[in-house]
Amino acid sequence: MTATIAPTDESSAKTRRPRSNKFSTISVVSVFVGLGLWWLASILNPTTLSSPLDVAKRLVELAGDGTLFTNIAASLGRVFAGFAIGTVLAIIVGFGMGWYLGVRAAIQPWIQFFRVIPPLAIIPLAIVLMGIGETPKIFVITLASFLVSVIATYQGVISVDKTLINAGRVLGTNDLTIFLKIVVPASVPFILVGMRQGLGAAWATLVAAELIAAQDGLGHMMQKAQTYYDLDTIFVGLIVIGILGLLMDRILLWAEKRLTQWQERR
Amino acid sequence: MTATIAPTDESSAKTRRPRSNKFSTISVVSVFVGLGLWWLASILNPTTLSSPLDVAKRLVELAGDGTLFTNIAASLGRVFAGFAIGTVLAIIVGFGMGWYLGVRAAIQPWIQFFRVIPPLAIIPLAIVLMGIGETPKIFVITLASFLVSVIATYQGVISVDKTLINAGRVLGTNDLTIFLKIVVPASVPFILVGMRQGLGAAWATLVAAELIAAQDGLGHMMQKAQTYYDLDTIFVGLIVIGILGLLMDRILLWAEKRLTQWQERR
Amino acid sequence: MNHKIAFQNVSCIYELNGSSFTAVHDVSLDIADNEFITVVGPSGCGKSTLMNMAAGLLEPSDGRVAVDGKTLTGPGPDRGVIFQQYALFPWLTVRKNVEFGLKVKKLPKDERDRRVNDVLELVGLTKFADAWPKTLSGGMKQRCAIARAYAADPSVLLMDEPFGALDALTRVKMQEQLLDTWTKDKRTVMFITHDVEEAVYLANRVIVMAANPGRIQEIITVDLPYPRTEEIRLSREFADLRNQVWNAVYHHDSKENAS
Amino acid sequence: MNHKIAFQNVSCIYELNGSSFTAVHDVSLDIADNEFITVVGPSGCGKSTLMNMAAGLLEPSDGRVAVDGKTLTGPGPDRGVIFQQYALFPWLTVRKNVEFGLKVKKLPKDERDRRVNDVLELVGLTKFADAWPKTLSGGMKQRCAIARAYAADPSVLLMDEPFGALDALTRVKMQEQLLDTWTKDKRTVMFITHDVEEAVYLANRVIVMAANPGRIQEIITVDLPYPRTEEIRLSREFADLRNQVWNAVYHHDSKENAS
Amino acid sequence: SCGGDSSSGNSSKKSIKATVGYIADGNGTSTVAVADKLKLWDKHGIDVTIKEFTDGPTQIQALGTGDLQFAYTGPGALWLPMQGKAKIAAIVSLGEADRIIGQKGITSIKDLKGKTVGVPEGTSGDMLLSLALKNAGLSDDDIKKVTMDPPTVISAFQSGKIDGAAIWYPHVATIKKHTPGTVEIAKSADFPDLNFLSTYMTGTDMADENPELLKRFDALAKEANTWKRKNSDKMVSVLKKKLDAPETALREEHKYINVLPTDEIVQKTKDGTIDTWLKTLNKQFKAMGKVQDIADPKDYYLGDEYVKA
Ligand SMILES: Nc1ncnc2c1ncn2[C@@H]1O[C@H](COP(=O)(O)OP(=O)(O)OP(=O)(O)O)[C@@H](O)[C@H]1O
Ligand SMILES: Nc1ncnc2c1ncn2[C@@H]1O[C@H](COP(=O)(O)OP(=O)(O)OP(=O)(O)O)[C@@H](O)[C@H]1O
Ligand SMILES: [Mg+2]
Ligand SMILES: [Mg+2]
Repeated sequence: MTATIAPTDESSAKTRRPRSNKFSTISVVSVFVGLGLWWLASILNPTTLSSPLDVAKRLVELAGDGTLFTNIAASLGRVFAGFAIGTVLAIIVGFGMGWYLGVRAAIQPWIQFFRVIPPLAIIPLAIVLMGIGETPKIFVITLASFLVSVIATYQGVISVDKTLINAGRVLGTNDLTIFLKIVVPASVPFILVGMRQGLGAAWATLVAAELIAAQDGLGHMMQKAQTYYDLDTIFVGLIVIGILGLLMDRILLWAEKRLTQWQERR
Repeated sequence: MTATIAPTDESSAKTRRPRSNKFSTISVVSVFVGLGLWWLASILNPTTLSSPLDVAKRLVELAGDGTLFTNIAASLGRVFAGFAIGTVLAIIVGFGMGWYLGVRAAIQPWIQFFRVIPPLAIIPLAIVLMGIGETPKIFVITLASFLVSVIATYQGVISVDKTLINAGRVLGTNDLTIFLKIVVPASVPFILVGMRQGLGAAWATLVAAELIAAQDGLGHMMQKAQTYYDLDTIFVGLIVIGILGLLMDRILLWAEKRLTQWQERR
Repeated sequence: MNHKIAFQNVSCIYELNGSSFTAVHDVSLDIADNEFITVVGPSGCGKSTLMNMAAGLLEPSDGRVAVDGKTLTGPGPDRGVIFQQYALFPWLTVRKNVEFGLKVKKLPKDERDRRVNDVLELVGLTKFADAWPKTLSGGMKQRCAIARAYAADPSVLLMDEPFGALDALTRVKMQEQLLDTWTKDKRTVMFITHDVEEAVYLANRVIVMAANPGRIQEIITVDLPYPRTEEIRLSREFADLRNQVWNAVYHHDSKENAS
Repeated sequence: MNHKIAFQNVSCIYELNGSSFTAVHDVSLDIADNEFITVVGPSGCGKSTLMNMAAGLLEPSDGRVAVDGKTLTGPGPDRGVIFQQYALFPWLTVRKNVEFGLKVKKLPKDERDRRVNDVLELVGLTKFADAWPKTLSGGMKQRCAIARAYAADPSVLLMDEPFGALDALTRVKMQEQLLDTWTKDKRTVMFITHDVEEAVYLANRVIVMAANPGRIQEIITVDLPYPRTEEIRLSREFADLRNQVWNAVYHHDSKENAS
Repeated sequence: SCGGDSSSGNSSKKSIKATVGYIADGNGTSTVAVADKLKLWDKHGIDVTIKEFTDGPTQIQALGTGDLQFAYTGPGALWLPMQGKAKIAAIVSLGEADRIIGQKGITSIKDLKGKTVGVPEGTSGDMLLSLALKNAGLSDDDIKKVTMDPPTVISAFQSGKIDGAAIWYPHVATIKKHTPGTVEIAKSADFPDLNFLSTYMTGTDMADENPELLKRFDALAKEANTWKRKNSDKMVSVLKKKLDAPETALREEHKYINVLPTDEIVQKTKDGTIDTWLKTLNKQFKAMGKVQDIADPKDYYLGDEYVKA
């Protein structure tokens, strides 16, 4: 009946450095096992899977002539712009929905509706309204990350402990301040979930966004490679997107750790 | 300095029926305003937008000869299977990640990696591994909804109030029971956010999934219509998907209301 | 003497999944300006509910609550509230929690710092000014909540069992301090406690509530002079009043339980 | 008499963002089987921390805690805990909260029902058996938490200010009840309180703690017979012991504060 | 004559299981639609499962995994067999639907200089555009070429966001309907060298591993082709029944599909004409950067088997 004492957070009575080392070790091992499996699979399915080696070679090639970096820069710019706008909008709209019943009533059906619409279907409309420049591309990414994270934010807002809001209200706080100083920090855990998911959605939509008359970008690179069945380049694209997404996610995780150190958790 | 008394939940000291009526009214008005805008836009852009009337006509046609229902049934089956499997997996894996540091270390990099990979890019792999039957289609949908909701579940698990877990532990609860009886209910708000987003992702991935040699389904219907630029049918598809998504989301909302009535909220 | 807070035939009915529960029934009570009112009564008799209505956080199902003659429509910084459950902002340090109300009031930085340091000193949390609430012990959390309410310097203090989690010495210290500032600034105080001695020691009038439904059982005027001293606490009059309140709370209660 | 709980040179250091805080320093204490120990001390002196280590929820940074001679590795149902902050499961009704530990123990349904009804009766929550925690008043929540710990019928009870939010009458009732079952079943009880009178009234021994760093200041044996009656509470010996504890807690404290 | 030959030979044999893919447009569906209608599968001893796809590459993928035995693809995918990813089993038709169009006021390819032109990457339209530009003495760099998928081309053109487009019927008809004044400035027929072949492809080892199945399928393809050629007027209604697509669009598409007589295909295979066509396409693919080398059509066109079947 004796369980081990539960892992505790940084404020634990025991220091946790050793655990952190073990953590990284497991991650690294897991990544290598994954690479190994990929390599094995690529031997079994040479037509559909590039081998890690070929991909690495292609990566070096693409990096060597600079095209990779142009494409990364273009995509990063789009993802970042779309994600930033989408997140800010999601927080504002999510608050509005959580706070004002009228706003919730007016917006809810539309959000639920558009959330299930594939981004590809939005593209023709975006072109007509916004042309073939950067605007529609950023718009599609914005939309995707907005639609994902607005739900999380909204849920965060309605889950805020009522006594905390009351505590703010009795100190004379107006709605705006309650939002900024209580609802936002209290729903930070939810908002960060939303942001992390929104970021995923933003990257995943990138390829669709760059269907819109893009001349550069990782999605464009992959689409071009796809029509030429250039597996190596497709895999380079996937891996670069994956790694960039992972890095941005790490930044969010780090931000989360900083922003929620007040939280008591396991 | 006098603010209005905040809207409170069902346990409020005032009954809220009138508010609920107003809520529906606003929603309905909002939907009609949206339809009006669409109709206006369709007059301005006849090539890109079908008018609501044409779409309604086409809907009746497709419903009349039964094809619509066959397609709906096929798609619903796929979405439902993928969503169900994805959600169950997400809850299990999310728990594992939140609870066991080793699991978190091993899985985290992969989840972060795949979350940013567009579902379109997974399709070739799915075909190689699973052929062209129902399996790869359901797999792609499963993956999409899993990747979205696993993050939410994980966050829910690590956000569970430590004292509640302690309260369970001192009553002699083992890890499994703590998970089932404390962590799961306490993170229900998070899990439900995840499920709602996962559902969105499942529907949004449907079209991509039905790229894999589908003989039926709404995504298939839309793709076919696309080769003939049959806008009316595409819009019928979008609207049916939207409405089905909305309905399923309502069911989740209803479940949420039932499952979290213990929660104190505004 | 004009009425600072007036409850006029106030009822509060909680509606929950169809069934309803009368937490407070037809309460009328006038609290004079500068009056120190304590509220006692058995657990669940509606003390917190009554206070929440005075705070403007809960709308009466019937009747009205007026402050300075105006019907209440919501909370305001004129009425400081200490909640039964601390309600500290977990994402702010002790200092930031206390400073919160002052920032809302847009006080200048140095004025804020001065006041925060004063009240932290008062509640003995100076050393923990930069700690997160999660690192505080139960009593320290409560002291932090008290400091937050004091800092904003409201003209009405609504306190829900504020000294409940404090050890005896701190408690006495806080009582003295509260009476001290009250005699100086003459705020209006509504103070909920489950300690009959504390209720008598602090109050102009003790409101004794009864449960099922929550209502006022008796109002006992405490005709003892301020400042209240240890001497007064040990006096015959004090003992009599304490017994009177005790009987009002519990004699009635036991009668009811028996019936 | 064998030792039920043994603290051997136990220290607890909280590490937080680099800095560290010694909450409990080098505490050694043996609690005999069937002993009733109360712990008093100023707010923040490490009472809860000490209890959490006995519960197995916190690992000592140094030293060891043993129960029945075995070094503790985690919590178990043999030690029932009542937390300072209720810690009710908000998604379960009062009845389900109380039943929780019994379900864990896999007791049959009718046995569970019987026990739940008994303890709910005991704490006076029978009428609120099907209410959600959010609809309970502060005192009712605390009574629910007490009921939950009692229901599981543990051989050790670790209670952190369990009667803090109760009104006087309920409090006395709960004290009697606790002593009553303790004399019958002879559990081991470790009971934290900030009420010196309560500490003396209940205990075999009163552990007086001091702060900065948290440590045992003095152990005062209460040589009064059980059952403790109103008579004993009014006796000279009782008054003497109360003063002794009071001085141990606060005289030392004021000295330290002055230094 | 060949058809009768094989059918009488096969009907007594046990049928062979096969999965056949098609793309749900008029041209892509024609063979399976006719085979269904005439019950040719039974006749040629193929126990068939028909699978619908939306593009060629996915089918080629499925060929590679053995989930699919025969795959219909348009001309845009022909470079795949040239790279050894599949083999051509049968010729289906010659497409003549590709067009280069311009907004009102643009009259020739030269007018596109400096203008924005939308094109679905790697398609026959893309190939036509490169050729037309070269013919007019321009290069890809002289225009602003933006790649987009077909529905996007339509919206972009209609809303005036692009000045020209390389796209095909029936999309051209859609655009013309909504954007009066649209001009066709080049068409596939302008380049007789370039023959946009639609084909049935099969796995790289089909000829070695299951020659009997290949033979039966080729025979079926021949018979279906002959029927299509003979009953061109009935094709639209046959397709409409199978596809449930808008009739006008099918009719529009049908106008630009050239089904060669079976005999002519056999003849052109024997005399190497088709090999030449494929080589020309191969060169074009190389110019576009899709493939590195010129492959020998003998290595990927199973013409001999087709002739014999
Ligand atoms: N949100 C709610 N929904 C339904 N009933 C409620 C709610 N809040 C309180 N009640 C009920 O109203 C009654 C009065 O509650 P209140 O909190 O005012 O009691 P109290 O006098 O403050 O008790 P205590 O001294 O224990 O804090 C209680 O019986 C409680 O169960
Ligand atoms: N998680 C934590 N991180 C850092 N410091 C902590 C943490 N928990 C408690 N402390 C510190 O440890 C000391 C002892 O805390 P503890 O809760 O044991 O006090 P206590 O004696 O129970 O006080 P009270 O009577 O007010 O409940 C306090 O000074 C507190 O600030
Ligand atoms: Mg209360
Ligand atoms: Mg404590």
